[in-house]
Amino acid sequence: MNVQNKRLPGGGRIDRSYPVEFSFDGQKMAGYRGDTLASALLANGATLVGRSFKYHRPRGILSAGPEEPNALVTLGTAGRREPNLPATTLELDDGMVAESQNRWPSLAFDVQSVNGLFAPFLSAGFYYKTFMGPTRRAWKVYEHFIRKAAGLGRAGTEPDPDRYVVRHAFADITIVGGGPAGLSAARAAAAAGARVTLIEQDFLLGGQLLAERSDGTAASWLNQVEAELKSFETVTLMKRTSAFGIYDGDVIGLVEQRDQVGPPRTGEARQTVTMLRARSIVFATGAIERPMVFANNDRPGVMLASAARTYLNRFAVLPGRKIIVTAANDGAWRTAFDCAAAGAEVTVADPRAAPPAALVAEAARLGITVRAATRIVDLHGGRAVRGATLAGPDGQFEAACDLVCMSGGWSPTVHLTSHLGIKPRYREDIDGFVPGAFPANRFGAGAMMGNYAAADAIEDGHRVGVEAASFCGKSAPAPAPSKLDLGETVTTMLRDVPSAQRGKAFVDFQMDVTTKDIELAHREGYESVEHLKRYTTLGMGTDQGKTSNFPALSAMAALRRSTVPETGTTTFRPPFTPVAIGALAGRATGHHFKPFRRTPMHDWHLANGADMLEVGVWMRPWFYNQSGADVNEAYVAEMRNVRQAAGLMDISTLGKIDLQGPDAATFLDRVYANGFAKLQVGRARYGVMLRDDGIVFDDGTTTRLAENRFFMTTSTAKAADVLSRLEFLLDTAWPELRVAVASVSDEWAAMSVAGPKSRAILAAAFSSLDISDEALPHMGAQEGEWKGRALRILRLSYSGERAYEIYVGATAGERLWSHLLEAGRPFDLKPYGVEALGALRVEKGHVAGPEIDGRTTLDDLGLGRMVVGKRSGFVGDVLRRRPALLAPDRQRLVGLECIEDGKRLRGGAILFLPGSKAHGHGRGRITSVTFSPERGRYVGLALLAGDVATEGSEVVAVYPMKAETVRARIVSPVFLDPQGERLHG
Amino acid sequence: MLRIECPCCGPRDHDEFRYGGDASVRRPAHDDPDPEAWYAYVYVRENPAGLHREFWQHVIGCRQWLVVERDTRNHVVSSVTFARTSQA
Amino acid sequence: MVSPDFSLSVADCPLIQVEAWDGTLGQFESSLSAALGTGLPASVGETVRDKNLLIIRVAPRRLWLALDDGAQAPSLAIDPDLGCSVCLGEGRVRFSLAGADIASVLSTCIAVDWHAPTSAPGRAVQTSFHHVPVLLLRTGETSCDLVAPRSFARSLHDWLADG
Amino acid sequence: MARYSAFSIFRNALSGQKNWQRAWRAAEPKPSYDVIVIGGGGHGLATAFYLAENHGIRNVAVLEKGYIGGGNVGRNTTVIRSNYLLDGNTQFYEFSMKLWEGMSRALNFNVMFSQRGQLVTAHSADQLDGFGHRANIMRLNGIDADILDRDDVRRLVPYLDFSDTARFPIHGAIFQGRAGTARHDAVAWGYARAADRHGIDIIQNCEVTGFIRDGERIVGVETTKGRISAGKVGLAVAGHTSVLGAKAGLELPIESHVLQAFVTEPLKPLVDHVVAYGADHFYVSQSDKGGLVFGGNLDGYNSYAQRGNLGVVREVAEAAIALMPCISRIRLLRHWGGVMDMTPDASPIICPTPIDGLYLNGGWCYGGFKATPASGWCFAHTIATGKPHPLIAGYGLDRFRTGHTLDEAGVGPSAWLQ
Ligand SMILES: Cc1cc2nc3c(=O)[nH]c(=O)nc-3n(C[C@H](O)[C@H](O)[C@H](O)COP(=O)(O)OP(=O)(O)OC[C@H]3O[C@@H](n4cnc5c(N)ncnc54)[C@H](O)[C@@H]3O)c2cc1C
Ligand SMILES: NC(=O)c1ccc[n+]([C@@H]2O[C@H](COP(=O)([O-])OP(=O)(O)OC[C@H]3O[C@@H](n4cnc5c(N)ncnc54)[C@H](O)[C@@H]3O)[C@@H](O)[C@H]2O)c1
Ligand SMILES: Cc1cc2nc3c(=O)[nH]c(=O)nc-3n(C[C@H](O)[C@H](O)[C@H](O)COP(=O)(O)O)c2cc1C
Ligand SMILES: [Zn+2]
Repeated sequence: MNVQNKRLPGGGRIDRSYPVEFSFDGQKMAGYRGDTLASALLANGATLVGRSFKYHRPRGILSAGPEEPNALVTLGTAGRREPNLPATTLELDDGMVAESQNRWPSLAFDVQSVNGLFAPFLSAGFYYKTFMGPTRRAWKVYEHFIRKAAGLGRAGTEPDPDRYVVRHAFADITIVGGGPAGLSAARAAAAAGARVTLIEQDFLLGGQLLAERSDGTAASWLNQVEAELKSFETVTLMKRTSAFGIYDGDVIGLVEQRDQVGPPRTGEARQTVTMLRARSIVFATGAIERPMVFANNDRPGVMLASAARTYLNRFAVLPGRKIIVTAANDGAWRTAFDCAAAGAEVTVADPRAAPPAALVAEAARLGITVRAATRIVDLHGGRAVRGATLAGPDGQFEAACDLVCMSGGWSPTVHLTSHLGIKPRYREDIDGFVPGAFPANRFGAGAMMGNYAAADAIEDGHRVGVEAASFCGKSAPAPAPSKLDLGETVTTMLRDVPSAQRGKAFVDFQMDVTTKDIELAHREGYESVEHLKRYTTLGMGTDQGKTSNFPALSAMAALRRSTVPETGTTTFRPPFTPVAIGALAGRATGHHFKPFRRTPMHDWHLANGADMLEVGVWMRPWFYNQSGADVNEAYVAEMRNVRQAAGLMDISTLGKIDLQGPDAATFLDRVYANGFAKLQVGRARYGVMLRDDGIVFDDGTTTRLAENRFFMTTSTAKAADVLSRLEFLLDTAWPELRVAVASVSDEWAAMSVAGPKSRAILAAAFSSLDISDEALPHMGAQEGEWKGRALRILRLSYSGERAYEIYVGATAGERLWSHLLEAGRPFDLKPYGVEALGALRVEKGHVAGPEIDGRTTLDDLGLGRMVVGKRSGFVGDVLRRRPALLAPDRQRLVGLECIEDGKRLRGGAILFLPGSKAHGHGRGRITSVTFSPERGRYVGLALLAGDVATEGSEVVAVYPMKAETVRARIVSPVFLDPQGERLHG
Repeated sequence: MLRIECPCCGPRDHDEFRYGGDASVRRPAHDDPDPEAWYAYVYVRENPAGLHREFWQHVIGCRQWLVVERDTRNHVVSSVTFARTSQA
Repeated sequence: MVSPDFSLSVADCPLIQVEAWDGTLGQFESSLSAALGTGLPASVGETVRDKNLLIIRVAPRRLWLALDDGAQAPSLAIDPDLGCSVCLGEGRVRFSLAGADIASVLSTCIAVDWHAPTSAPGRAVQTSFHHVPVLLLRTGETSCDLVAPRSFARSLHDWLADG
Repeated sequence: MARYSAFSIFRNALSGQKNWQRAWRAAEPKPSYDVIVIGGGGHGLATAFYLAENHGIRNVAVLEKGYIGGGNVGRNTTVIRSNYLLDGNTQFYEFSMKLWEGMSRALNFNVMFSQRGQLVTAHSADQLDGFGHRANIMRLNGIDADILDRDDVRRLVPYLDFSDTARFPIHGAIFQGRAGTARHDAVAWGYARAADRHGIDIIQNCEVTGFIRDGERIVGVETTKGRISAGKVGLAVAGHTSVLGAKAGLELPIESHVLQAFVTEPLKPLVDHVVAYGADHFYVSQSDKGGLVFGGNLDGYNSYAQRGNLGVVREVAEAAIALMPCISRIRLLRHWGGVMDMTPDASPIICPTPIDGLYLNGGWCYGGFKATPASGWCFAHTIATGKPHPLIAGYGLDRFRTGHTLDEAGVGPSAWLQ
């Protein structure tokens, strides 16, 4: 077990009464509750924690937040394996097992670090210039190796066993950021009477105040405000929660991490995504410190100044004993002060000629060596920094060190405010980008507006908190927050001009982009920041360039001899920090991916050996096991039984629509291609609807129940579309028609009894009803009651047999189904499934989905005759007459009969004329097939070019995927009972 | 999520609605025989980068067809009315 | 699913939908409220309870008459020149939810603000539950009913139950 | 200008990469050109290149309002396939596939065309039959295609959901081995560099704001960099076709819609093919950098905003996990949107226009990246000769009047449903 040799005896916000064990690359280490993995690693003296993307350079911990480019680790194993996690954001958990990445065989010795030697060749975009030969396919080979070398962590391939939840939430005001600005904004808004949600990604509130001494004025300010906020029950504090994106409709995407300390409660979500709809949003997201750019600035032991201070004051870790602080601004000096006070030997190298006297005096008091007009030009050391070469007024000199703290100034965190396309605005005095104009309901405060000092942030936050509240109509007086002065002097930052006379000076640490790469991109004309990004991959890593964006574009601005605002930034996109895809899906996984739709007879089907089939979201019986060993055996048996005796089919999935009103008949007359006005009460009619473009939309039957009342059925697939279409026409096109349409699809259980014995079965089942052919002829309808439930019997046939569609109130569906089977047993009534249904309709030549494919017209489907006489004025009538839709060689419906023994037809086979070469698109295709017990061979429906579709002649059906070629004869699509005697007999 | 304020149900996520496309095109009378009129109605679109009058049906709600005025550049909704009462 | 903080039960949902033609709404409403002997909810989302009948306005010209279980359906003779009615009671189920956790359970199902006046007790909200249209009836401080299509009922129940 | 090769890299490495030249010149507009191509996307740049390469027309300018490749060519999911069903589409996209196979060498720019194979899962017997039909058409047109059963799929991509909790179980798949991906930005840069070598001016930050007419004929354009006259003008502005069409007085059957794309953090190789989910809207491949690049369905309403809504982000995530459960713990790094010109039949419009001197190349919907080389080739031919190239004969503007639409999906004229 390592000792925490860098941990200070006292101070910090860690819970020393709660020691925690974890391991890193198999090595056991200790830390405390309240640590991050990063702070614990530092406490244990681990400086080398990762390898870079391209050159596999050794890397340490740069930051103390989500901007971390280097310290990425993998947690978990198997289904729980999660790569690329910044150690700086991981709340230390007892038993945590972390692995470093992108190295082999080990972090200390990584074979691919030889890439470093090839660095001269691996310049930005080198791969665009080579790997093109010797053959066209060469890239396949090179790519194999390139892919292996690229990528960072390795993901697991097993399913994720954990649970996620997506929530919907609402608030008056959402405040993003729990630093001084956000806290004081929340306090003000709550006091004003608003419902407030405060979002903080860290597991502690306080933001940069957490970098202050844990026993100082900042801490007491924090405690006081936090207590105040907890006293409002209108305030929701969400810690461990990242606002990952702002979306249209003022929807904020939040992802919340489960409290990582302590074991998960069973069934508890690992992460929760919240879709928060807020009336007003306050952004208080702070600022991210910029690195400085000099040779070998990526060595382990180089850290952002504010991060070092955070490790010292928040985590009681002093990451170095011999420290160089280099910065072009006042803020970073406070790191030097605190480190010196903690006992480190500190040198400050400030490029400015004359740093403020007050700072110099304080430094002297603390025994800090101050070097003005001095900057670092190079660093030494491999896996840990050992020393620096500095350049000062009197030339270059060397200095030993084990930690370098740098600050190139700050970049306001304007990611979220840019998500909705509002371009950030350059603010000269802070040399940084702040949010562009806000819409009336959004506000910004504190460092993210460029108002860096805590005192200003607090004042700022209070002001916008009040404004946001009054925007939401809440304006109770809000007392001013107590003051906090950290004695910060925030001077204008002196731009850090990237310099790299020798060695590699990194701008994007993770993507290994150096100043040389930027120069090359510029030289080759990739000088737009967007080209720079795409050519060098700058800012495209897991950190999305949070630290590299500004240094890079200021470097490019310098090369272009233009200004930073002219050069501009790249586009900020969600998510602000990466989000697990599982969290976005929440519980809509596995069976819950899409809801199931079940018919009233569903359980019966399962209990009686049905093999079920997904049809859209519906579950339908495909076939019944007792009918045969497999589907092919079963469907033929079920077909035979329908033709010889009778079958029972669950057709509850049909779309069902109730139409009523004085103008219902007129309406139907317009929406169907065939007429309905003259349909008699008590009769049903098959109808076809067209789209406005004249293509067939859907078919079904509609029954006239009364003068002003109709009952329409649609195909299962189109049910919702048809209803919406009817409503559309009534609401927008013909509002004068007095018609009401309502879906009754769920209202009715529907089943069809088909077969020669169907009437006898109905007679037995409904002794009280008269279902004689006189009372209920073909296409007739009857209404009645069964066991107190409404009952409708329509005499319709899809199979070509005498058949009845029986509709009963859904709650009685399963009872009636069983009752019919009971009554039908003497007549061999057996259930049949979707496969047999399809086969029966093919034998009868009825078109369905495969023929109504969204490209066929009435005439193509042989239904042209439905439009009798000079009928017009129905939907689609005009455009269906377009020349291409009337062309004589259009493919139209024919029947095909296999004329080669032992062979079969297949749907999807392409049709050619005998003797013609099987090439191209053929003259048509087979759409549906079945084995026909009637004909004793395979028959099928096909769409075949009209100019060759003459009955009696032959075609060749080619199916290359099975190397099949079979001859077929063109026949009438109606293979069974063309006169329709069975319907009556 | 766009938020669309249904005149009778209040503001809702747009996935409660079904999109119906450009509402500025005029549907010819049901018995208008002119192919050009139907061609224009079915196919020709102004497709403005800016204010767009469009149909939405509150299909998982009151089922009313609505006319929404929305800026296609930033999705700001400026008006929502019932299709029945709004004259296109 | 039953826990001290959340309970869920399912029942049938007798229901009649009535609708007026565009232009005849006024007459339709007066004759309907006469027939029912009660006032009607003025706007969509409002409800009126009369004994064992709950009247809900689900669209400008559309009302649902929901009957408590076992209650006798009112006899409506609607003038075909004013409007029409259709029975929807077979095709819907009614989930009854109650308990202190109800708001947080619902937040994982529907995008409705539990604290908004439009979903206060006595109000009705039609919304989407996992892509399925449901009607939320706010029955109390920590209770509500969800009226859902029967064919989806089991899926939605499973979703609620393992919430 | 120096050729790119391993040797040139070596030589430049020794000279500290100091001697590379610009990939294309920073050109400013001349007063007049033989041909002006509007739009510095894949299609516009390819068109310019083939105008010079195939037709010897070198006095050409490409005008780009932003930076080249900043449009859809720079934000698409890069799937390249030639598995089209309908006569006209099949041949066109296969011609494009053949051009892709030679592109890197033709341009002397490695566009990293990676023929890793694409598969689309089938979730019912009927769907698999449909794929059979498609595969038959492909084979009969000399295009490679295979039909896989459930076990084949499992062998190829074992990480998909083969469990019994899969909502839509996998029955099989259709597979095209020659399909794959390419490095999108490189396509734009490669064509730009190759066109530039022919002396073609590529002019960035130059937005076309109007057209100059001489009577009925279009003889030039107004731009943010002034008036430029031209013998012929080719329009290749993808999502903005309607905006410029309106300025020219074209009536167009086009709506602009946004499609989102997504990328995860960089990972070691996990997804070796292009995999598409046949039961819903999701498809994925892995970039050479290691990110899983994926996409889903349109946002579903007219949009000129290059961003999408959160609802679709969630739907795509749900579909992703339904197909490959292991993606659940992988983290989304970034997502964005692109504005596309959707047509009523989801097929492109590429033809001479009723307006003299104006040529149209648009309506590529979400499928135009794979078409880039063939589109440029055929559009260049059309501009040069004034007559449509035979391969695009079916892509005329008049087809909606006549009814000769090419609707692969068969969903009808609602653009947002395509
Ligand atoms: C998210 C997404 C995923 C996609 N996935 C795929 C896929 O996997 N496979 C596939 O084949 N296709 C895909 N596509 C479609 C494909 O990207 C496009 O069809 C194709 O890129 C369009 O051609 P283009 O490259 O010329 O368009 P663009 O790159 O958009 O070029 C048009 C150019 O015109 C410029 N422009 C516009 N207006 C003006 C003006 N007034 N003046 C000057 N210049 C102007 C634009 O700035 C732009 O640069 C996808 C599209 C999107 C959005
Ligand atoms: N003296 C200087 O030069 C200087 C410069 C910069 C900052 N500062 C310090 O910075 C502080 C400014 O206060 P402030 O409140 O404006 O900034 P802050 O950095 O203190 O607070 C911002 C908070 O927002 C959180 N956050 C950011 N993005 C988030 C997201 N997407 N989701 C959830 N949480 C997110 C961060 O975790 C952080 O806690 C002061 O303490 C000041 O001392 C000083
Ligand atoms: C195929 C492909 C792969 C991408 N990979 C990454 C990536 O690894 N990291 C990243 O930050 N962005 C990646 N992007 C997204 C781009 O950063 C950028 O968002 C996209 O090109 C749209 O441009 P815009 O965001 O500037 O509008 C990728 C884009 C595409 C098309
Ligand atoms: Zn509504």
